[in-house]
Amino acid sequence: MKLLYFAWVRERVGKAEEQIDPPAGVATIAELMAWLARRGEEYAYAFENPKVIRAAIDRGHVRADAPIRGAREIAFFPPMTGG
Amino acid sequence: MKLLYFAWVRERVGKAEEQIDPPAGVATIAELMAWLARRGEEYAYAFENPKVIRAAIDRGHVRADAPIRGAREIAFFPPMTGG
Amino acid sequence: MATTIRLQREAFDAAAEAARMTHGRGEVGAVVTFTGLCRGEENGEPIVALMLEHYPGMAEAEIARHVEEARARWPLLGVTVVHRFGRIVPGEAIVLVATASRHRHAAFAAAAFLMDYLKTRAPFWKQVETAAGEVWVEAKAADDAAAERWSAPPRREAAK
Amino acid sequence: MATTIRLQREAFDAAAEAARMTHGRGEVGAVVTFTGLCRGEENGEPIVALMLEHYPGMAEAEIARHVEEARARWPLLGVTVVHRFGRIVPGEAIVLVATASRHRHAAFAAAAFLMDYLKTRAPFWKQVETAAGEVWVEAKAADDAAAERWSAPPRREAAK
Repeated sequence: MKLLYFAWVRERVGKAEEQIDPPAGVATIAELMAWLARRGEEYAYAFENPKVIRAAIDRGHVRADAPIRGAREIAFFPPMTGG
Repeated sequence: MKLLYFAWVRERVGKAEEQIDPPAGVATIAELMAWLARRGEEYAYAFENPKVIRAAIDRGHVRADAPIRGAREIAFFPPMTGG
Repeated sequence: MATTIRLQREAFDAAAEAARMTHGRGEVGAVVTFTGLCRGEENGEPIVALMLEHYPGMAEAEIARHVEEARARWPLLGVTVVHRFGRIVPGEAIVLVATASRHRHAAFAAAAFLMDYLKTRAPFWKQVETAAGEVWVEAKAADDAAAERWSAPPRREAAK
Repeated sequence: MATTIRLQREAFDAAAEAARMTHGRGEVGAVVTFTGLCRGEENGEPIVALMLEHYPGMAEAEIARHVEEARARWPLLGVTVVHRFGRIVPGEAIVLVATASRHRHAAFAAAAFLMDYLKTRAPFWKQVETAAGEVWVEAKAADDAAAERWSAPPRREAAK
């Protein structure tokens, strides 16, 4: 699946997007964040406080307990500050 | 004192303004309307339902029980429909 | 604060009025404009024109008083009110209220407040001209109710 | 209904956008515009520029969804949303929401509703550039509260 990062999540991870293939045990957004946080110090830094990070699956807002199965595109970002 | 009439009050009275000198017993806006209504059929028509007529003394909204003593300019008009 | 209040027979340019209000003012973060237009029909009846009568002198004073009240209630950086009188044809603007503030809530609230008051307290009267003749527009209870919502309980008591 | 939703890097002309929305539409009696501007300072610190990042594709979809919700809630005759991204300097507009309706309450409410949602749900992120460097703008609890007021009790329950 494709991951996208925005704003300071993007800056901390050090890239705007990437393809990943998480193991089968990673079933929800929260579990995906925990798995990502173990991939290296830049990820650990980006996801050090997962409660403040928002997520979207296939361009729709989802909560941390949302299942990621079947997702093509998952995005992580801080709370929005548009308008 | 000077009287001004607006909208359908003006149309019914048949004039936009006039100078009047009501007798001393006419002390309030309500009493002035009652006095005017006795001045002729055009006035009787204009003031036939005084409850719907609004008044201003010296360009400030007042209620029917407002005293008219000292007023230089009194206006009568229907409820406002601006904006 | 930049305040403009104008009554005029001529059409106005809402955008130019709003731009003048904020020009060179770096603190402004939010601008709300309300434009009231003459519709082409009323209750299914085509309108030829609106004729707006006003009470010169009192209209300006009433609007100025409500602009002052808006300034006292919200932290405004600019207020513009332009109200036309005379003959207005469908599609033309009748009234403009524009408000500027640092943040959006003050700008939205002040513009809505001023419109509610203009509708019910400013001495203007609309006459509709249709093919069948002229008729005065009746005041709406809904407009009175809208204006009433801005009366805080203590002020409402005092007014009674 | 005339609906325009546009995300763009370029500056826009708020007046031209509002005029396009109502052109030749005789039923429109009320037009409300909200323009959000880049202020010249934030917390007393002069701002050099704002940099707006967005999520292409999702941003358009989120805005369109909220425009549909506004149309379902109020009898609108036109909605225009233009949101910029990229670098924006003080005094420039960031966002425009314009709404048209027969009567003012629908136009005011829909514009305020759309702005509250854009602030909290549309995937845009602001970074402030000052002489000292760049810093991401933090989301405000007040904006969340403002958006929350549009959640009717049954819908709020369903979302939990």
